[in-house]
Amino acid sequence: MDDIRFAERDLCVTEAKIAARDVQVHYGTNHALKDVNVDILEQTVTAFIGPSGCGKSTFLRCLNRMNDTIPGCRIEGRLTLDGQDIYDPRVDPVQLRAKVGMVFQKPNPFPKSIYDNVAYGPRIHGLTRNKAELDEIVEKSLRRAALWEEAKDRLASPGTGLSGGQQQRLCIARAIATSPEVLLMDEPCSALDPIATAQIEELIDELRAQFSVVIVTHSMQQAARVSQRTAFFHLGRLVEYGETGQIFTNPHDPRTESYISGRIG
Amino acid sequence: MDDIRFAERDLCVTEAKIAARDVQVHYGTNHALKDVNVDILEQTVTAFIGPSGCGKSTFLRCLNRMNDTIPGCRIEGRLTLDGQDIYDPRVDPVQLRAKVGMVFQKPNPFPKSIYDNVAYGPRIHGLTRNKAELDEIVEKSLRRAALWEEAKDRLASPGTGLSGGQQQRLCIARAIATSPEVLLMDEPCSALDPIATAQIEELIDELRAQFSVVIVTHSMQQAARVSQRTAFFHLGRLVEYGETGQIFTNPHDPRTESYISGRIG
Amino acid sequence: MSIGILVLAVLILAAAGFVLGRQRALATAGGDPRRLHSLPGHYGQFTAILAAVPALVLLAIWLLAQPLAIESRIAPMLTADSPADRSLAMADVRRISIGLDLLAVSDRLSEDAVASLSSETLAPRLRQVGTAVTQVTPEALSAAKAHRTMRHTLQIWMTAAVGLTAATCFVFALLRIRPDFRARNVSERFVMWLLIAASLVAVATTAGIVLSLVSETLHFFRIYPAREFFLSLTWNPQFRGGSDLGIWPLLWGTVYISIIALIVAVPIGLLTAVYLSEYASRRTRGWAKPAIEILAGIPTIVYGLFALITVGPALRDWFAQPLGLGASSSSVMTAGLVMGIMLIPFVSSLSDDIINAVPQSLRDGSYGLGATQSETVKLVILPAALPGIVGAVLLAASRAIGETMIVVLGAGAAAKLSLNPFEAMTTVTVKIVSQLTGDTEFASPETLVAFALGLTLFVMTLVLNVLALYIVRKYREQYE
Amino acid sequence: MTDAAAPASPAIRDGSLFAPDAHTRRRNAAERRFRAYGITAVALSILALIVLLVSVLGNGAGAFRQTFIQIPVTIDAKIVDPKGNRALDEMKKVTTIGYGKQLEASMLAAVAAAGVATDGLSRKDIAGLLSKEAAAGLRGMVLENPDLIGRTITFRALANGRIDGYFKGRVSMDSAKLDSNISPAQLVLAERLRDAGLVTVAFNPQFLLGADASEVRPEAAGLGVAILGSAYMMIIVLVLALPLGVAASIYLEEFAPKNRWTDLIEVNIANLAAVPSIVYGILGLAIFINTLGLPQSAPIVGGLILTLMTLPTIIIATRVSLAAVPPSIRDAALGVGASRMQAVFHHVLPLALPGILTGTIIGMARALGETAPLLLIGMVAFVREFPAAPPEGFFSPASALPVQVYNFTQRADPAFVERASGAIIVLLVFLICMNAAAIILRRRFERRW
Amino acid sequence: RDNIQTAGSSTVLPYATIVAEAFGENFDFPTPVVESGGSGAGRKKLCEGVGENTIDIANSSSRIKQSDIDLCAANGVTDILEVRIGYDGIVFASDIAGPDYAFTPADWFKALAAQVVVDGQIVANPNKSWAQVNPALKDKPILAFIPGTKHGTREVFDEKVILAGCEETGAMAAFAAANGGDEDKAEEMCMALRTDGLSVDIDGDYTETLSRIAANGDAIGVFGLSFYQNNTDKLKVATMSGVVPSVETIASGDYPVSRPLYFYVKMAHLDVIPGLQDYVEFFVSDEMAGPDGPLASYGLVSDPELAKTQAMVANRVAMGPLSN
Ligand SMILES: Nc1ncnc2c1ncn2[C@@H]1O[C@H](COP(=O)(O)OP(=O)(O)OP(=O)(O)O)[C@@H](O)[C@H]1O
Ligand SMILES: Nc1ncnc2c1ncn2[C@@H]1O[C@H](COP(=O)(O)OP(=O)(O)OP(=O)(O)O)[C@@H](O)[C@H]1O
Ligand SMILES: [Mg+2]
Ligand SMILES: [Mg+2]
Ligand SMILES: O=P([O-])([O-])[O-]
Repeated sequence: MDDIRFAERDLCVTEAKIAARDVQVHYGTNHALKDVNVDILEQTVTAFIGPSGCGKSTFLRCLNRMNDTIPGCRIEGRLTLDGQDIYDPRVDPVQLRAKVGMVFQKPNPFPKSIYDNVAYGPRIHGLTRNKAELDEIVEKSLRRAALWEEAKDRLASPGTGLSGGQQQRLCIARAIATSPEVLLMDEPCSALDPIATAQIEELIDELRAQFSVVIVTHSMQQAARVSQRTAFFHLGRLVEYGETGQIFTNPHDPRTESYISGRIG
Repeated sequence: MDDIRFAERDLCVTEAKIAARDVQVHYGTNHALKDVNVDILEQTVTAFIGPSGCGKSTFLRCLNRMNDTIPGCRIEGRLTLDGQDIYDPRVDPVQLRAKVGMVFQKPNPFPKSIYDNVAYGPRIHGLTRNKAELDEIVEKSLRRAALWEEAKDRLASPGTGLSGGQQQRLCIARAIATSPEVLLMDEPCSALDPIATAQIEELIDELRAQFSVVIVTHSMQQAARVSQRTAFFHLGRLVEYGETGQIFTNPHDPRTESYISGRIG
Repeated sequence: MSIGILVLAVLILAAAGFVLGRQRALATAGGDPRRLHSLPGHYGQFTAILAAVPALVLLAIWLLAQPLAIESRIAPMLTADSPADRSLAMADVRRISIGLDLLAVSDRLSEDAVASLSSETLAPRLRQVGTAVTQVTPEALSAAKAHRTMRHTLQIWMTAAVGLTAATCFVFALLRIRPDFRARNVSERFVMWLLIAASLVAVATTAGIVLSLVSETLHFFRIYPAREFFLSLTWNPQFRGGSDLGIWPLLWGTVYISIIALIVAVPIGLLTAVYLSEYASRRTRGWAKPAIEILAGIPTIVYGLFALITVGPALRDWFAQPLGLGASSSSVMTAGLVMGIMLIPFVSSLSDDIINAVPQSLRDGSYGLGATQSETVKLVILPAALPGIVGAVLLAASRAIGETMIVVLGAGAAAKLSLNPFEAMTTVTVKIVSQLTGDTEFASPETLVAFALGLTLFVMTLVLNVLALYIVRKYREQYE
Repeated sequence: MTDAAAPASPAIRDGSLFAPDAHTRRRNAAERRFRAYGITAVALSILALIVLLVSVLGNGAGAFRQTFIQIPVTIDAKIVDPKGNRALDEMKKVTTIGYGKQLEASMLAAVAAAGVATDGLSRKDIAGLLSKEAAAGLRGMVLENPDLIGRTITFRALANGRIDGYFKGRVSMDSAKLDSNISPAQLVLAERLRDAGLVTVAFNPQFLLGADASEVRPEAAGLGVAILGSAYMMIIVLVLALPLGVAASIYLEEFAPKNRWTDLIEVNIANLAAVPSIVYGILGLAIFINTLGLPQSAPIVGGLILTLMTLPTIIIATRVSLAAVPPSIRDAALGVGASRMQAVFHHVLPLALPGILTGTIIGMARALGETAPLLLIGMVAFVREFPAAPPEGFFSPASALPVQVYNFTQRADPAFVERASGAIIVLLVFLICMNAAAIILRRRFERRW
Repeated sequence: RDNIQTAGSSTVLPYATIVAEAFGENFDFPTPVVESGGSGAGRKKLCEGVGENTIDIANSSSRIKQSDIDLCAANGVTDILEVRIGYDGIVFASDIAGPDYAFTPADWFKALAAQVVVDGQIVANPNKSWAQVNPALKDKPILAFIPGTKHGTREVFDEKVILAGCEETGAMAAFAAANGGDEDKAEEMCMALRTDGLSVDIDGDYTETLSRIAANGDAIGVFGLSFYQNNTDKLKVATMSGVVPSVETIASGDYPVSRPLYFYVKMAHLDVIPGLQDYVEFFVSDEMAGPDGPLASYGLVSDPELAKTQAMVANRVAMGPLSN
């Protein structure tokens, strides 16, 4: 882990954007998340790290209630966005998801054109007044997701005909096109080459100026590069959560230390 | 690229397992692969690297004729396995694929139990005589794919209910269960944490003793760690192909150099 | 027609509401749709819904309630001994009242003239304007006049009430529109209610079927012992009573014929679906699938005649007689075979769609392991498509149970309990039709048994469907 | 993990790509067999279709052509207007029997003028070559245009069904000998008249446009009323069943909580598909006619019943296709902040469309060909009056194509067999036209992902 | 509603359509709608009530039953006009290529009954060929297509052929004796037909019987006279008790198997539905239902008492309570 490079810290944020208290998630009889307590801060990039299957995606999906759609999935505990309970029956999950965007672990473009994939969000949220504005948003999102050069000549061809990495970037472009307040990204760079990865990391850094970003990653280097805060999950528990620098250089929990140094997985 | 660690070379192999000559691939009007010439050696790990969308997966899918299933995909040129033309009309793609196994970029477990996912290959190829043997193969494959510990208690639950990384490992286990002669792995570690990645890399190294392995990866480090040969693709062309050490330390082509040093993508 | 005009007016108001709601939403947001909670169109929908729905609901309730209200007021004016008499008399009053309307129009009578009409000469005049009355008693006439006045007053009230409701709601909706108003949620909730209402149609249909069968069934069991019906093994209706009406021979025939039909249709249909979706070229599929669907549209009488004239004698001459299984040209086998052909598209077309919907990545996964296409189909695709396929098979089975013409012509009309597939038998459905359309008097067990048969069949298929649901739940594989 | 790779199966390891090993050969044989089964299945289905179509076409093609007899008729005022004052009311008192006499005279004159020997046939026998419908046709013409009286017009009448059958091969000299309705001498006369140019076989638009005719005039029977009736009913079915069915499916599959109640509804819908169609007739009679007071024999009632009958088919098809759409598509839509309603209507529904359309095609095919429920609501009937244009037409009596087929097959005169097959051809053409849009649309929306 | 609606018997249907068609052509009223669907169903519909959405006339191939009248009364249909239009002959016919048959009711009873009397013993019917039944008949296997129990024709067949044959052969007496003199039981035994496939019930119509005879050359079917008259080139008719069935022999009463056909008019509709009275009068006019009318030439056996019916219709005499 020689080349871990720490992002500059500016954790001058006052309060939590999202707060999780004692969150428990069950899939049927499988207790996937246990007692998770975490504060996601505003204008911060938070990295979730942890071995495969430890519950990172599960927790991410709790944050915008995407777990609602999984039959047999039960969530307990309290999750708040700007102090409002996310699971309050009065909350409109649609509005929640408009605020809390998501990039899924497996790229899932719509079987529509590349353009329509990106334009979908702005369309349903009424973000544009005319076609020109929409074109602009689409282009900007694709540019920011580093896909514009490859996609600009084939905007009308189906998004499902893209390569794995291209699909992943398309999904990122789709998610940022609606400018959510919080962006949840589940391994957004897993299928990307280093340069594309760097571009996405740049995007994340840029987004942080206004929003908070939560990113799941398996790359310790990436977590160190882009995040200000890091949460380490292990076997369904949040083992440690803190400033990225501290987690990587001076973890409190021995399990964090073992994971970072490559001993447990 | 400070920490690139080179695997020991033992390229004492005499002849090409798979040879590609002037391979062209078109998707409709999109010329996705141009003039690819490459020899995949026996008992060797070959890494394909290159920016997203450059045609790595496409080429991989040519090697076991998975492109046959894509409508509009046209392949020209000559591809041989052990000197036999893969695209010869007399070739039975089924047998070819039994020899040339594949792990796909997007994990695609069957909607069956974990056990049935792994047992699928051995069953159709008739590799076992009884249930005990099958159990053994399943366990061994899952162990080698580093999934046994997580999966052993839920062998009967559906493979689709696994986490992203678990699904990826399940697909690896499924592919090695039939002991193919050549194993094509499209970004097999993209969703894996470092420890799981290390285990898979170990597996790859182990497989090399008998088989050839082709692996697509975006991690230069990984390519350097596990492969003996590396091919660099760029915009549908095979730019450079050679010993991994040479490619990473002394690339002939300026594009390779730029890519490795993180300048083009 | 005035009701039609009223409805039309409300709908026009709703259309205007759509436009205005949209405009107003944009106006409140200063022309910037981004400041709105929902899309401008949602505000339009909201206004339109509010303008139309309450008014139309009110109209519907009014139209249902008005006759009840009027008749409860009229009822005391009539002297009737029994409720049945009263309802007959009321029907008379209703007819006369409508007839008076017609008369007023055709003879251009003033209201006073109508009020002063006397009962003596009225009947022929009413008949002239097309009202079915034999005679008009003074009592009925005065009741009818009261009926008519009340109708007219209430009609005016109704128009006013509906119009007022529409207008009020319309204005209310427009006033509600503010940038942060959740118009999408409201209009989606409305759509949701529509969806729920649509699914309740199915429930209502069931209720309707059960209700329309139940009272006659009870009537049947009052004049024919239920024990005989459910336990007797003979079906032998007679004209002069003393019939044996045991359901078993019919049930057995139904089951036997349906099973043979499914044995023909399911393998052929499934294999066809698999072939068309997995093997055939797009072009072949393009014409073969619609062509096979024509089989579902050929009138069953054609199949019936095919069974009667071609298949039946062929089966008899080539199988039944050489095998010593009888000399009947109509047989369970004949009907089953021919019905099976008809059912092929039920299985094939729907299965084909479902198989087609299985993601390509699953096929890739299987091929990548060296599976042949048929292994992929059998081990991966069909299990993943199972719920849909079961649905298709159930649909085919349902059709088999409900078929009449093929059975009548192919299997005959004899109710028999036999294992020999070359013997003539018949099904429950055939007997429902023939008993209902027969020459027997309606209130006899021979006719009423049709209702009992229908209800029994209904219950039995219900049980079968519960079973099917359970099986699907158990074996379904959810991809992704 | 030090042990070598799993025992490499000889089955896979050895052998060239061109020479499959025994196990693979077996599997390939199984593959070929499976494929052969598939082809056989398709071939069987197509074969069955061809056999049925050929028999229908073979029997029914003749119904579109008909034998006509063309004779000059001098309309005799003494017969058609005995009072001679051209008052329509008076003229109407002359019935078709009177016009029959007129035609008889004209026929005899025409035969004589053509110089054809009659072999001692009686007047009645000679006039019997004409359809019984001819008199009505002539009467209609005269009443419509009284100026014709006294003039000589060329009147083109249908020939009697047996004569028509003779020219189409249905009736032979041998069968005529046994036939109480025709004699060989009449056939000979007809042949001579054909040679003289008075008798022709030509396309008969009346079969498609005309109304049904009674048992004694098979040659005049047409399908116009039935085609209209079927069209009206299908409009009703399509307009009601498709939206209702899709809406119900969407609710049940996408929104309804998965609990006992929705299970009950699900089972219940599957069960409704199994309810014999005659029971829908019972329901329709009880609810639509007896309770709601809708008229007898009207397409509206038929349409409503067929709607209820088609609904389960569409719902089942739609539900299974909705369920077959991968959940990741829904996730993707929800993830960008679409509501569930939007996710369904924008993404899931278009992907489920092929299945929905299949359900519609099959459901409509069934609805179009159904007779049993119509039996109880008065649509299995002899209707000669054309219904008005919709919406009033929905409430006036009409027949339907399958009913017409059913009626034709029940009639004693063998000439109706041909007409039944002709009606079936029309019905199939109707079906194909009706489904063409759905089939094209379905092809457009079929995709794999 | 401006058209007449009738429903009911499929036997009466052809006659009704002929009349309806002629009525539509010669009167200014629209052609009446004639539904088929069975006599029972037609009477049920007639009795559903008075009003626009109920039918005006029920055609029936058998006389109305008391239960139907009760049902009518309960629904307010009190005055019903009963019109007998003529008689329908029932004939026995085989394929044109087959032999000639001359039957008696006794032959049919012995051929089709479930149990017959052989040497004084009641045994299950052992006869397999017509020659076994009556040596005078051809040695052809017995295969009879008879109307199913839904058809009114079956009642006539049961009574006038089977029951008559039962009495003729003396089986009736034997059955009665076996049942301790219980006549009803004996009649029931007489009319129980064999179920071994030699007697086949046809629930469909005569065209189905005809098709079945075409498919089984040796079979004998039961038809209506008019149906036979339209298919004399395919069917060969058998004599019954030596009489050839024809309009004349039936009218004269020589041919034993026939039945009256009726229709029933809802009198409350008579002046309401335009043309109803004219239609009813037209139906029973000599022009239509007379011995030279189109109905007779189609196969209806004209009613000798037609004039009485015409008078009844003209005077609108409602039917009284059922006499028998
Ligand atoms: N099914 C398809 N239809 C059309 N074009 C395709 C299809 N699959 C891939 N392509 C195009 O072919 C090119 C090569 O794709 P390929 O999947 O081989 O890229 P890759 O090197 O694997 O990229 P990645 O690292 O992102 O997976 C890309 O431009 C891609 O958009
Ligand atoms: N739909 C599901 N049904 C049942 N179990 C599930 C489901 N999804 C996830 N799990 C289980 O829950 C646990 C946590 O899964 P999760 O997807 O959150 O892991 P993860 O941290 O995202 O792992 P990865 O890095 O591999 O994606 C795993 O054990 C997984 O098998
Ligand atoms: Mg995950
Ligand atoms: Mg790829
Ligand atoms: O239809 P029928 O009542 O005359 O048999």
